[in-house]
Amino acid sequence: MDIGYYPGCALHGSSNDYGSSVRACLNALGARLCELDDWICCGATAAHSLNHMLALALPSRNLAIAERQGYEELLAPCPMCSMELLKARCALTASSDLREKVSEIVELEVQGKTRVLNLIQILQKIGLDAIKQRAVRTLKEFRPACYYGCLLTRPADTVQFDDCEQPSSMETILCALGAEPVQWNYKTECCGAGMTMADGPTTLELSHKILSNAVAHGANCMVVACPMCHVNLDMKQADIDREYDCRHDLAVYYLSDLVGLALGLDEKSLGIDRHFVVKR
Amino acid sequence: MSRIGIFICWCGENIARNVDVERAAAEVADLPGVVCSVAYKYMCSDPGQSLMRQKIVSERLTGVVVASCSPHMHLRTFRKAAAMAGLNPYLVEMANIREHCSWVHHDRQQATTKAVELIRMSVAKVRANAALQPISIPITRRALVIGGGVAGIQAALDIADSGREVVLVEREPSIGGKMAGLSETFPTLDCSQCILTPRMVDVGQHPNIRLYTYSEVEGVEGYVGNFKVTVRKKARYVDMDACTGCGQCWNACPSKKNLSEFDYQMGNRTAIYVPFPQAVPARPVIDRDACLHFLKGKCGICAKKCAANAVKFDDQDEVITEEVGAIVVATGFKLYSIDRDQASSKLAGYGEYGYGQYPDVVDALQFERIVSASGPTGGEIRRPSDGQQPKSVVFISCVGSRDNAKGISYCSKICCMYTAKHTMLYKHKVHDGQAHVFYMDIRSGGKNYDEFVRRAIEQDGAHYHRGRVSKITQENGKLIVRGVDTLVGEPLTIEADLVVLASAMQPAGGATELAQKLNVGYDEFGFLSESHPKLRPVETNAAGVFVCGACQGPKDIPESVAQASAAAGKVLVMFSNEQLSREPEVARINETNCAACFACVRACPYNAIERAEVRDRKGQLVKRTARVNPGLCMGCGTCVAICPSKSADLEGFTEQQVYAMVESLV
Amino acid sequence: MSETITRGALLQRVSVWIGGGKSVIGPRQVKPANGSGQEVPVQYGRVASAEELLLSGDTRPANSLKEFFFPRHEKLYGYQFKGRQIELTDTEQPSTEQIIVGGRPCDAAALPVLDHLFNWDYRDETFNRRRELTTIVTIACRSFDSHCFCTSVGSSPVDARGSDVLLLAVDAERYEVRFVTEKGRRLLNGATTTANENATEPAAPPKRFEMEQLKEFLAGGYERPEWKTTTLRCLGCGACAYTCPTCHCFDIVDEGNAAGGLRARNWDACQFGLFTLHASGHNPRHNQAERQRQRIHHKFQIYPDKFGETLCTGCGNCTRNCPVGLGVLSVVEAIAAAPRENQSQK
Amino acid sequence: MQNELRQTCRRLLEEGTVQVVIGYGDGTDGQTFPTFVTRRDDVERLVWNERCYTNLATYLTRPEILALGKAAICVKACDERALVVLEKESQIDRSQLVVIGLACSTDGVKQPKCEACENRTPRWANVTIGDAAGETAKTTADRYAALQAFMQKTPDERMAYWKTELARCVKCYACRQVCPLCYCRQCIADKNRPVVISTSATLKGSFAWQITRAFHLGGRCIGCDECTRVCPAGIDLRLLNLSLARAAEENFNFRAGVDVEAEPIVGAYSERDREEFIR
Amino acid sequence: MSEQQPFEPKIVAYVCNWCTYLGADLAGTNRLEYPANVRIIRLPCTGRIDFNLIIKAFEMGADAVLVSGCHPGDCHYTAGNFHARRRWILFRQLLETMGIDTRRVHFSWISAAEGKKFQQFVTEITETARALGPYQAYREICQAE
Repeated sequence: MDIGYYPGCALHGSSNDYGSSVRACLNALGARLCELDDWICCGATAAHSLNHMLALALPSRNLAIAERQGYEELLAPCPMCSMELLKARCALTASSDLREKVSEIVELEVQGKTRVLNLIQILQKIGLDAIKQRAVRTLKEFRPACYYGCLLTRPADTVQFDDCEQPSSMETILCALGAEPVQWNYKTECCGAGMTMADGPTTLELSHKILSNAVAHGANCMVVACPMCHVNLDMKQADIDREYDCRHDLAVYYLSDLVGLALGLDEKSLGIDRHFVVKR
Repeated sequence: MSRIGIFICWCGENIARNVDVERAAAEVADLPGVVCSVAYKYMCSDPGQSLMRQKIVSERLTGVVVASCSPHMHLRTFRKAAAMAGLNPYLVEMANIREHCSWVHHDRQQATTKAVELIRMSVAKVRANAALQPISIPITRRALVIGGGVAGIQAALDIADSGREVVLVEREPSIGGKMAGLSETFPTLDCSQCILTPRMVDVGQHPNIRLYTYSEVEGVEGYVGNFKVTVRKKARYVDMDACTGCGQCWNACPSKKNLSEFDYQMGNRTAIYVPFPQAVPARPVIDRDACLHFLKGKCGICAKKCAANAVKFDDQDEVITEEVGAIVVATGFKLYSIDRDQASSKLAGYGEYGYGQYPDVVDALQFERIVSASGPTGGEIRRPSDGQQPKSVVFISCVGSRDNAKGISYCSKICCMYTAKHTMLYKHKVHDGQAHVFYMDIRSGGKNYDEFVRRAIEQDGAHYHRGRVSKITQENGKLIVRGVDTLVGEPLTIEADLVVLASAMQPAGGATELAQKLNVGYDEFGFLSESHPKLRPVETNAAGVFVCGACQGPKDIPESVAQASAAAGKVLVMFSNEQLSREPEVARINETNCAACFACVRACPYNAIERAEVRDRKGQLVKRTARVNPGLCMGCGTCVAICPSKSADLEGFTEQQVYAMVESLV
Repeated sequence: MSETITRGALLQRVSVWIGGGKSVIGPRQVKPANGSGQEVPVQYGRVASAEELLLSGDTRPANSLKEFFFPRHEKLYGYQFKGRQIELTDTEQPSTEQIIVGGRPCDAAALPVLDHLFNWDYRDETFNRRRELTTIVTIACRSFDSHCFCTSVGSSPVDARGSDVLLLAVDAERYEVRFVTEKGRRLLNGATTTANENATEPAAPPKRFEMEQLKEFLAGGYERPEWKTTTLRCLGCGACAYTCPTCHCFDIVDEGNAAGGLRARNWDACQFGLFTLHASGHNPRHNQAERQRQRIHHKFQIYPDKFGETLCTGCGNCTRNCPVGLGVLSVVEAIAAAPRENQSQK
Repeated sequence: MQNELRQTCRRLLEEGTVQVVIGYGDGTDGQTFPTFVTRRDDVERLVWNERCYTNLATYLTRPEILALGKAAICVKACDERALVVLEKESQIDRSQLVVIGLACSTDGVKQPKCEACENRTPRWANVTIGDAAGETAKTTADRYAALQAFMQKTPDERMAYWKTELARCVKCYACRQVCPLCYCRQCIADKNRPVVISTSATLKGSFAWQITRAFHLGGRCIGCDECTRVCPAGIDLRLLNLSLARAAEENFNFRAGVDVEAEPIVGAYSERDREEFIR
Repeated sequence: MSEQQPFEPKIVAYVCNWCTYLGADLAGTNRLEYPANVRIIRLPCTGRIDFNLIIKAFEMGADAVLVSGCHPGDCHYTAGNFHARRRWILFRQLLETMGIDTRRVHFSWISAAEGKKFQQFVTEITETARALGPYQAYREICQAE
């Protein structure tokens, strides 16, 4: 199975561990990731606060490239990227005038035909049975708190993924591999995201609450599918511990990490060795 | 040959100032078919009318044109006058030379010319007028009331008290509706059951009321004055006539752990049960899905205990036909549930409130039962999960209501009031407890209503926070309610023991299906549509069908009762005559020419056109045709415009009349 | 030895007539093709210039010549309301001279047949006036199609009846001229030359039925099933009657408004279901078979009985214009060939 | 295919499933004409070729044909749409009718309408004979190409065009009689109290008639173009039909007879119908 | 009308009984003056107004036609104006194709409260018709024999 792959800046940069993890995990499941040629920034948080058309044009160009390269589906593991791409896709499919205008701006014909999927959707597509079949070990020792963050399920109309307030798709996958996810309360709360640069203390507070709730409900690790969440919960965990004088000691995995482990991949190839908090 | 009389009114100076009425009278005197043309100072005055009556007789007029003011003003007047002189009133037409001429055209020359043309047009029309007879429809002077809540009870009693028979259909085993389950009512805090149950008893004992409980309206045929209604009486497995309501059966029933519908699943009942002690009729019903006799084929203890031999396990549904002349719909409401699964995809549930997975998040009606002396907790305020007395209760307003994201844009109107009531009842019972209310606006218009809310805040110390709740989570047996107080401008987290949702009011289940059977319109939310929001608030566009109570829109008890009495009044007005007299200006179909495409049937806003068959004397089908039911037709003429062969025509505005008018514009 | 005229000389005469205010009528293409793929019909009509005329002798216009004598809508008189009085105004009699150039002999042959009808119990001034004002130059048909059957009704491609002049194409540029009437001779006076060339007689369509057999059938076969079986597909339109050179049924209508109006004579057609509908609602002809039977009877029995002429010239327009390929010929062929043994059955 | 058609019809008549087959028969010059086969031995009269123009659906509402008994009717994919409309308008009972679908060859029946043909194989027939590889790659633009070209003219030019064209109308009503959807028992054009449409074949009468004919087919015309084909005066009535078909498609997303589920737009409305032209 | 007099357009208005007719009544009650060219024909509802009436008006020499009724949702008969609106959408397209001057066919919603709107709109269409001149094209059609 060939899948169009849009890594976005994070998976090539600060979160290259996520990039490694996604590639390794999906490869092991027989999916080949074909990175888009000449992809550009999705616009992320910056573009839509500056210029509406820019925020539309940036992801649209990526969609145009995907269409030209003939991908019916495009994986964008970063929820910010997939949300921006989906927003653009919705706008493009709704208006032919807009399609024409945007095509002119990005200098590529764009229809908005390519479907955009997040990591969980790719795994669902591969299918639980297929994953289970290839699994070589159980994840029994993991009691993860699955954390979806603010973007994976929102805006609900645009992303149309899982239940906006009470998602459960990661749990379903992990349960199938033997893990025992915990029920907890902060699945879709905000971790602070990009505010980490502008307002450190608020981000620390938000992330602290998330970690605390996970621990309080018996989690022994956390699973995410977003590079930004990982930054705030893993990289910043030491700062949180310091600020709140506590010790969460909660390893934060990407979903692909745990699936990869079940498939028998080693921590290094999944990039787990590049995480900050090491599993006890 | 027509003999038309033209009567031109001066209207004092109103017309005569700008229209040369004498010249106009002279100019139209020679029109074909005109035998007299006179001008008079005030046509609508007694002498004016008697002039017209004299001329009708002396000139043997076959048609009259009064050129004066708007027909909306005096057409009725002049038609009545003509009728007094023995001329069919529908042979009178008016030319509006005041509002449409003298008052708006100040050039005397132009105004006079136009007046002459307007008169000529009316003369052309009246020559094609036909003598019409009012349509009379015999009526069955019995009413059907659908729904036995407070509105239905009120409507039924009002009609029955006036001496007319009423058929009251209620789908639950007892009448009483939502009000029977309420604790106390705002703004007086009088006990709901205390004021309702006597009226329920009145219904049960009224000689003019035929009560069908545990029954549903299955089909409605016919039209105003002549409805044929089929009612399905669901099998009750108890002989209503034999049963004395002694209670031996339900006291002995071994199947005891069945969730009580009346207590909104917060208490239990037996398999053979009465929903609540004051039920009317006070006769039990067997829940087939819970009864051991039906589930396992053994038991039958109730039958053994019954001294009256009233338990009938072989009872069957019964279908009854009732003939009635008017129908009052009072099917009431239900509360919006925050569940994930909703009736329509437009209505999304509230994941942030936990989709009902926390037992201590209850809705307002459940809270009513918790507070009620007859409720599952015996009136003590205890929360469902562990029976503890909640020390901190959060009330959330506008759950669903006014929330476009959840698909409901309207205000449910009563929540502000009952939420205030809830905080008071809570405080009166849990003195050391604290009530919190999250609200968007407080809407407390009504007699003594705002004072009531102020009391809740000022005397009973409820904390009102203007803002929405974003999330409810559960931690260590507490409900963590996170919201915002926009007046303070800060996020707010409250650790609550119980959360009460003031969920939106929705039409009761099945209301739209019933509306379809009755041909009554309904809005996008399923509330039934009244005929006119101001002037015909209890009528519907289906003649003879009236609405009252919350099936028409959110409303509180006094409003429901008032509307119910209004609907009953309308029914009684209808019943005050043996025949229903209707304007004859209705559509008719030329059945010989009708091609039976039935476009008119689709288009008719009143479902007044039916598919019919023409048969010969031997009963052989000759042809199919559309046919107008004059009892339902309101005379809009939409069918005429839509009929390609013009087999449909409209009395009073026939093709012949309208074309004659246009063709007079030479 | 015969008179001949060149095409050029004829067209030149036509130009002179047009220039002189005369109405020249002949076959012409009704409009340029608009690319829609729809066939562009040839119709008789008044031409604005001589070049429009199609004079090859191969054209079969979709209409007939009757409308230039008996128009589809003809005002009989006007009326105005004057107070309580009604004032009538006569219509002006036609005065424009008409010259028909390039008519088919079968179309022209219909006119003497119609003369009987318009001069029977009532002499129709307008029709006769137009007949007098009109000179007819026909061209013998050089070709025929499968719908032509003039020979079956006693006519032929060179039938000069009803024509004032009959032209026969010698080649693409010259016609042999046969003068039929003095009026015709006057019309082309000086334009013809005498030459030693005669046109070859054009081929005539084969005879499709025997008139005797047909008459026999009509006399005894009123109830025969063939009426129904051969006409089932009739849709009941007026295309046959309106393009027929001899059909002449009309309806009298009043059209007006509150000021006045006119009384007019409009074409009508016997195949319309309402043609015989009585005011009572009764319709003596219930279905298309009965209407078709009436049509054939009228043409081949009633009219001949009354006026001694067949009301059909075999032009074939009825079939050519019929939406479903029905026409006098297909009905008549079928019944004339019907087995005789059934004849006695009623 | 022709053989298969004849076999099918023979079987239907033999089994008594139907009493009459409405199909095409051979005429002179390779023309075909509507034919009605009531005896199984007459099925040899049935033909199927590229000259089978007529939309036979028009016979389904005629008393002469109804009197023959239960019918089987041959339809092309284009004609078939008429059955959908007739059923919606309660004119036929589909259960009392056997529909024999005839798939067109790639050339269709060589009529202008075949240029924009989208579907050569009938979709709702009880029996389909032949297979013409389903849909063709035609777009909305192809459908309305002729109209589009015509609408390039100015309004005055359009008016002038219709004046010349309708001057030739003799009111033979072939357009009406051939139309499968003109089934009124008495046409409004034949009424005289009041005179809605002047019965005279004058410009006034012909304008009123053709406007009425076109409008009464608005949202109903299925584009079989029979009216245009049979007009002895060669008037391109198709343009009028197309303009209303396009209006129905653009405004109500409706095409008559292409969707058996879709409710007719005549006699219906939406609260969201456009109204920018209303003041 | 003698040739020296200025051209006075003839305007036929088909209006519904419950809104626009009353709107015109209100214009009268408020003495709102407007040109005297319009001739109002009262029908129960716009749903009753057939397209043939518009053509008939032109045949009678109208230079402009107005069709007016209740605003959407206000119909006395709940839906007559919705049916009418749908017909007008189609009919306008046909007029366009026929080349009939759509500047002479006006549709409006005028409520019983909109006397002012009635006055303004009638004035406007009268002036438009005056500027366009007599509808010669349709008169020619009606006079052709």
